Amino acid sequence: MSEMLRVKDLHVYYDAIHAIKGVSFDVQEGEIVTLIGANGAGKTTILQAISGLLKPKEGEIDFLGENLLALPAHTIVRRGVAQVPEGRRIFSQLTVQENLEMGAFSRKDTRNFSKDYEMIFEHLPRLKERRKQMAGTLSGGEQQMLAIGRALMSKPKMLLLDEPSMGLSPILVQEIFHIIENVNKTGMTVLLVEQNAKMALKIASRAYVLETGKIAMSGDAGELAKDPKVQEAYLGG
Amino acid sequence: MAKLLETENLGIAFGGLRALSDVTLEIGRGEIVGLIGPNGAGKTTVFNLLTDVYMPTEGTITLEGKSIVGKKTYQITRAGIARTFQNIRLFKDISVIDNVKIAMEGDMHYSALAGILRLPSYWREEKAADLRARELLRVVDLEDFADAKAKNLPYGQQRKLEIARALATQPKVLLLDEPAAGMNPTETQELAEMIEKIRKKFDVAILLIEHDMSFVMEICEKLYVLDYGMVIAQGKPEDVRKDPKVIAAYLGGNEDE
Amino acid sequence: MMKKKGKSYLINFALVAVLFVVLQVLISSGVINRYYNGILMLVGINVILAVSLNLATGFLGQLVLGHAGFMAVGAYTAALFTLNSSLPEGLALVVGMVLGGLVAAVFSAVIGIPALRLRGDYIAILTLGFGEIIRVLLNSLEFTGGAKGLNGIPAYTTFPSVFIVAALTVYIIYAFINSRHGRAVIAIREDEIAAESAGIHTTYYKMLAFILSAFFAGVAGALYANYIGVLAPAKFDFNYSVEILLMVVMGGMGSITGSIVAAVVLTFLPELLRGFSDYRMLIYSAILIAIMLFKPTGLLGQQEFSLAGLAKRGKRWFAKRKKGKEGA
Amino acid sequence: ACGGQGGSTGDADTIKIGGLAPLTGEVSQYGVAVNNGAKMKVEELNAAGGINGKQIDYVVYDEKGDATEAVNAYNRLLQDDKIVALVGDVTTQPTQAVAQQAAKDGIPMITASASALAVTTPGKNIFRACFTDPAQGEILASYAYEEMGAKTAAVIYDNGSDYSVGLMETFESKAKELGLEIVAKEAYNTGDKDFKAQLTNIKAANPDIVFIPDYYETVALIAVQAKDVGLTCPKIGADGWEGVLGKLDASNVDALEGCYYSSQFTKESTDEAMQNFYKNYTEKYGEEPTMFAALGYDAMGMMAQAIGEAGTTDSAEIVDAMTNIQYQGVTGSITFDENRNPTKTVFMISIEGGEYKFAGTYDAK
Amino acid sequence: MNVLSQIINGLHIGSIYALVALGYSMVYGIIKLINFAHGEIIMVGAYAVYVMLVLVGTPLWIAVLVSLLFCACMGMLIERVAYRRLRNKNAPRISLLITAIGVSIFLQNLAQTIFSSSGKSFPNVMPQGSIRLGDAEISALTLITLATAAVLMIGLQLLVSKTKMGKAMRAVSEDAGAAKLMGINTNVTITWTFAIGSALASIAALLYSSAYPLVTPYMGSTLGLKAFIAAVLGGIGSVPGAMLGGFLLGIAETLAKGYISSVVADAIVFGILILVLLIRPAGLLGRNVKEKV
Ligand SMILES: Nc1ncnc2c1ncn2[C@@H]1O[C@H](COP(=O)(O)OP(=O)(O)OP(=O)(O)O)[C@@H](O)[C@H]1O
Ligand SMILES: Nc1ncnc2c1ncn2[C@@H]1O[C@H](COP(=O)(O)OP(=O)(O)OP(=O)(O)O)[C@@H](O)[C@H]1O
Ligand SMILES: [Mg+2]
Ligand SMILES: [Mg+2]
Repeated sequence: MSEMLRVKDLHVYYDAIHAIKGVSFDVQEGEIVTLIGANGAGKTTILQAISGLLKPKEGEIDFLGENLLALPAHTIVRRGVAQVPEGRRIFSQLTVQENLEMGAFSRKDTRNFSKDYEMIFEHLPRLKERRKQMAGTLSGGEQQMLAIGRALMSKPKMLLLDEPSMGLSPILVQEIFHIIENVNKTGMTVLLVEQNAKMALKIASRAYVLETGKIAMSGDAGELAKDPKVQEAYLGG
Repeated sequence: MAKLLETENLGIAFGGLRALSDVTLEIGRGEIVGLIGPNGAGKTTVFNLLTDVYMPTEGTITLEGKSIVGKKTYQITRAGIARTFQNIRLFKDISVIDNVKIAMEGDMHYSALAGILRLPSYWREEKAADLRARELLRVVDLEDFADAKAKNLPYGQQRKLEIARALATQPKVLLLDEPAAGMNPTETQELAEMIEKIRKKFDVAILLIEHDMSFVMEICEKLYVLDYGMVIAQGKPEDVRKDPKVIAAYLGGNEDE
Repeated sequence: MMKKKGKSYLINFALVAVLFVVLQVLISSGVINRYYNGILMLVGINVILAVSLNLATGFLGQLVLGHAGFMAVGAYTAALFTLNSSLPEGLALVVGMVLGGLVAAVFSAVIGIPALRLRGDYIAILTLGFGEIIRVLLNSLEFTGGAKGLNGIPAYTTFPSVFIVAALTVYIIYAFINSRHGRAVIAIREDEIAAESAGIHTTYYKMLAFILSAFFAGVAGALYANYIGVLAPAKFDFNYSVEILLMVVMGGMGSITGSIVAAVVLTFLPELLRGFSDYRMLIYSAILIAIMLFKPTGLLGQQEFSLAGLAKRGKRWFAKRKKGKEGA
Repeated sequence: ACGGQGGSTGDADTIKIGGLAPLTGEVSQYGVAVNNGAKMKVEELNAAGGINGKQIDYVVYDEKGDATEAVNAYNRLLQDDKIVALVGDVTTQPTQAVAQQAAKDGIPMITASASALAVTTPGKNIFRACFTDPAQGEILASYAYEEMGAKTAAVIYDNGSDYSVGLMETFESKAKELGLEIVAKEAYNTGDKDFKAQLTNIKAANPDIVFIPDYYETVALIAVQAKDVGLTCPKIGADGWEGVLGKLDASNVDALEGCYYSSQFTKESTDEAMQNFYKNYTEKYGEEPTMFAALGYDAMGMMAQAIGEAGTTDSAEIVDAMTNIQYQGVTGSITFDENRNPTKTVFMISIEGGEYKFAGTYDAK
Repeated sequence: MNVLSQIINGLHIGSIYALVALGYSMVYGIIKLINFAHGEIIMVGAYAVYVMLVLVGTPLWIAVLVSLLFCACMGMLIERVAYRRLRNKNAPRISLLITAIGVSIFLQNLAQTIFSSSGKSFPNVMPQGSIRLGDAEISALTLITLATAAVLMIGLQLLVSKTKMGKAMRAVSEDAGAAKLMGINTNVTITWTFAIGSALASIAALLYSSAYPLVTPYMGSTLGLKAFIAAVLGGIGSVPGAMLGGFLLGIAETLAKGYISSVVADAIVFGILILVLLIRPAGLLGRNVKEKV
């Protein structure tokens, strides 16, 4: 099992606000790593930094030995890092179908698209029903599914998910986590940011706990799930 | 409990798509009612109909016996229905406290002229508004952020601010669209307590949409379950959650609470 | 905290009064000659235009590209009135301004009712179109002198009248913005749907702000007509509307003091560049671009320049220096 | 000393004459032409020893064709540069605004080209070098009728220009008087580029001639579009046409073949001052002089001569000298009538084979 | 007959409006900027052709090619210098509007300092002659103008709807951040949009100057404004919309001049625009998406 992503001593600022204060962690190939933390801890900020949407002030981000900080966002995607962003960010004026096509933008092998659509519709039948609908008029949950489907369309080596279960019905939450586990089984590495710490810790192999821009705890997901501090703070007692 | 807000055979279609059909709800004074259902079932649409964002294609909505169908959104708000949004809609670039004050429009009365001339009525009402706004921020414990710009609050805080803003309109019914979304269980716990507190303090009825079952089960006295735009179950939470239709459509099998 | 506000009103009033007296003395003593006096009057007129447009564009958040049209309406109204009235100077000017403002307000209502139902840039287009229509009509109407326009308009506008009106305008709009009405207007700018559901009658407040803005454009027009003495429709074309918008954005959308600063700068700039004769517009535009590139949100952003604020900054600065000394 | 390095107070041995013109902006082609003419005159005079031994210091400011700027610039000329006389402005609006100020100040002022009648009315100190409209309109109407044998005529004019409207009106009234029938009358707005609609209507009326009372650039555009819609009858115009061939590419000059216009000067004229002007101007500025250039040249000439005759820089005296001036300029021999408008003789010019031809002097019958 | 001839006149100027409108539409579509400098690109294009044909004396096709490339580069340059910096700082849209205006003033005055303000006469390079149509005539120039506009419009429509580039444009116009996450190079996409729009403008410049053969520093401003109105009329952001808007505007204008009054023609045109917007707030072909709450 080789290293896929390494983040070292990361510092991110929003103008004056020091949002990320020296975070370091790593993700090994093929594992699911989850990043949990309270509102405003800095989870989204870290994912955005990895995807190149934010430029950190200090630190290193290496993906398969390559320094991502040197690359613009669109190249990072081509290297195989896809993200399901917080708040979905789907293209609301395009149809569901077109959104999925967008996900495959960086791919050359147009032949295999139809096959992948089927795979996605299998997991997310709702999308099939709404194929031709303006994405903007989808329900919150439908939009979330679309965002995930779109990210999968780029066939990434590594998938970053920012609170994928947000706003989903319990049945779908389970479904989404199944999907995550499945794609992971197909060999895709996953970095999962979640508020639903319980589920996240269940499917993840390792976890990092983020508090106000710093890593507070880290280790085997199962262990952390038992840790009283974690239970107290993130699992609702 | 006396009925406060009622809908009867409410329905709407978007083009070909039937989003809702004969939805009949009842919310009594001071009740906390949950509206749950699969994604895309039509829950937010119900809110949008209640607040005139969309016009119902059929059915009636009455608040304290008076129909509010066809009233403008702001009139409905003043009549006593306030809401929060599933994707947060704050006044991003202005201070937290002004976000709340803006919603006090309904019970401030000094004229534009009085405002410009800074007549006593201006000072009096502004002072009152300021006090009340800070009071409300305290309730949702945001008083320390009073002068921060709304957009710089973290997600969770922004949701609370939306609640405070809704309360500022002095509603009889408060509609909350997924208030706990994006919060972790501990934060959700606090939110539950906050909502209880709000209900008591302002004695408002609350109709809330939420996917976090533990949260819903804990605070709701009554549940409506929507699926494909229709009410498939209603009643006490403990009954509803045992309803096979609900389990099949919404909760799923190995739901581990 | 309210009381403190009350005091700051007095301080600002006093300062404005002092400024007025000083300028007045300099003028009457000839230190400020007719050339600069003339420019000062234009500054005043532009301040009124910029601040009033800021209300519609900066605070209400509706891009208005027809402000010159409303100004034209006010200008012609006042011109026709003063040309035909037998009232004494001062009174005639005042009545002219009020009439000009009111007629402009009526026009703005006519276009506002339909226009403000639209969203975003379409309002810009509509106001643009309306401004052009006004111009073309002035061009073709008999009593406005057609393309020849009007001339021999009595020169009633004086520095004191401009200064006082400008000061009043600024105060009124400032006071308006810092009242419940102003908050409602800003809320609409931030998020119209949320504003509605916060109980704000958005249509009403849009109209209110829009009409108020046009009213002062009309007043400015009246002052202008009685300053320059001639009017022709060509003056009030789209480019002039843009010039006013320029002041608003350059000063900072939603910053009244910003508009004032920008009005001063942009009125003096072309005059300062006279030395460059043919190149001046080239340089002017280059400066314009540079300012926007390096200060995208305008000179003052959304901030207001306040003496209190200045004092605070001053204190901080001194504090820093103290530390520096102690350090040394 | 052109280009406004103002401030330098007129010292004893130079005479400061101010200039106002749109050197930038939509109407700058007129302003630049006038200014070129005036500048050239100043240089010639200074080379010849100036006015009574004093050099002329010509300070000109750009006003973008905007009344507001014109007044600012005027105030500056008066207050900072301390000019003794003003040659300007160029277009009607700014000129009127300035004239109203100048009338109060009593400073001698002459506009080269502002043709609206009202321009000179504010004060006895305000003069103009160009024709006011009536004269030429009548001349052209009768020329069309008598000389070109036209029975029907059409007019296309700029509704926004006093020059154009004035000519149109006088042409029309004279035509009535002569029995020359006006079969079509089409207007357009200042700055319009597309005249096809109007010309199509005119074509439908099928007139013997078309009267186009406007300036050379617009005339060039109208001529080409007339050709495009197949309106081939001869066209006539006034002094504004001067320089029109320069605005037509060789491939387009046929559009004006067989057309006539009245002018105040022509390079065909034997007058040697005229010849020199034409030659020097073309050398100096690389394009043939237009009416505006000639008028700028003469306006400056007249002002200089008046100052010379007054023998002082006192405003009142210069104004007197100007009022009774006898000036021999490139735009003819000029005297002022009681409204301080010039009276001159008119040449007719014809366009044949892409060349101007002198068609003799002409007076309305 | 008159009516038909007038309509033909209208189509002629209309198709020029349409070509220019496309440029506005594309740029607005992608960065929501009313690119007031676009009109000046036409002016630049006209001068470019003039210089090549008259001063240098190249054959037409070279002149056109040069002007095409020059305008495209000019467009990209403007985007790079005047807009990108602001976009990346995600400055308020209106400040881009102002720089656009600044750029347009700058170009006008630059042209004036280089070529002087007196108009340059544009050579007659289009084939002569005309064909009869009933009892009206269509000149060759009109036909060429119409055809060119139509072809370019169709081409552009295909580009936007079918090609990857086109899809990228639509994605960027919606949410540049998300577009990056799809692997789209937003800067390149936007630069291309400007290049294409400006290239179209240079074609428009050639056709315009052939019909109105006088090149001046300010020729772009009114033409630009009219074309922009056309874009809005048809539904800004929509390619066929720009075309439709252009034709309608041209015809309305010509008929107003021909049969009502050329003095108030503009007022009539703007009146129509206002009416259309009130009935169809997003323009004739624009789609008016109500945001989901
Ligand atoms: N655009 C911004 N401007 C200023 N501050 C910001 C901005 N975005 C985020 N922040 C601040 O940075 C910190 C981290 O924000 P971030 O969104 O990464 O937290 P998070 O862990 O994703 O929270 P959540 O669970 O609510 O998504 C917060 O304090 C937030 O207020
Ligand atoms: N404006 C609209 N146009 C077309 N379809 C719409 C529109 N608004 C909502 N819909 C459809 O109506 C259905 C109900 O939407 P709604 O947002 O009410 O779902 P919801 O119950 O809130 O789901 P979630 O829990 O995921 O938010 C969805 O299928 C959605 O696609
Ligand atoms: Mg987040
Ligand atoms: Mg919902």
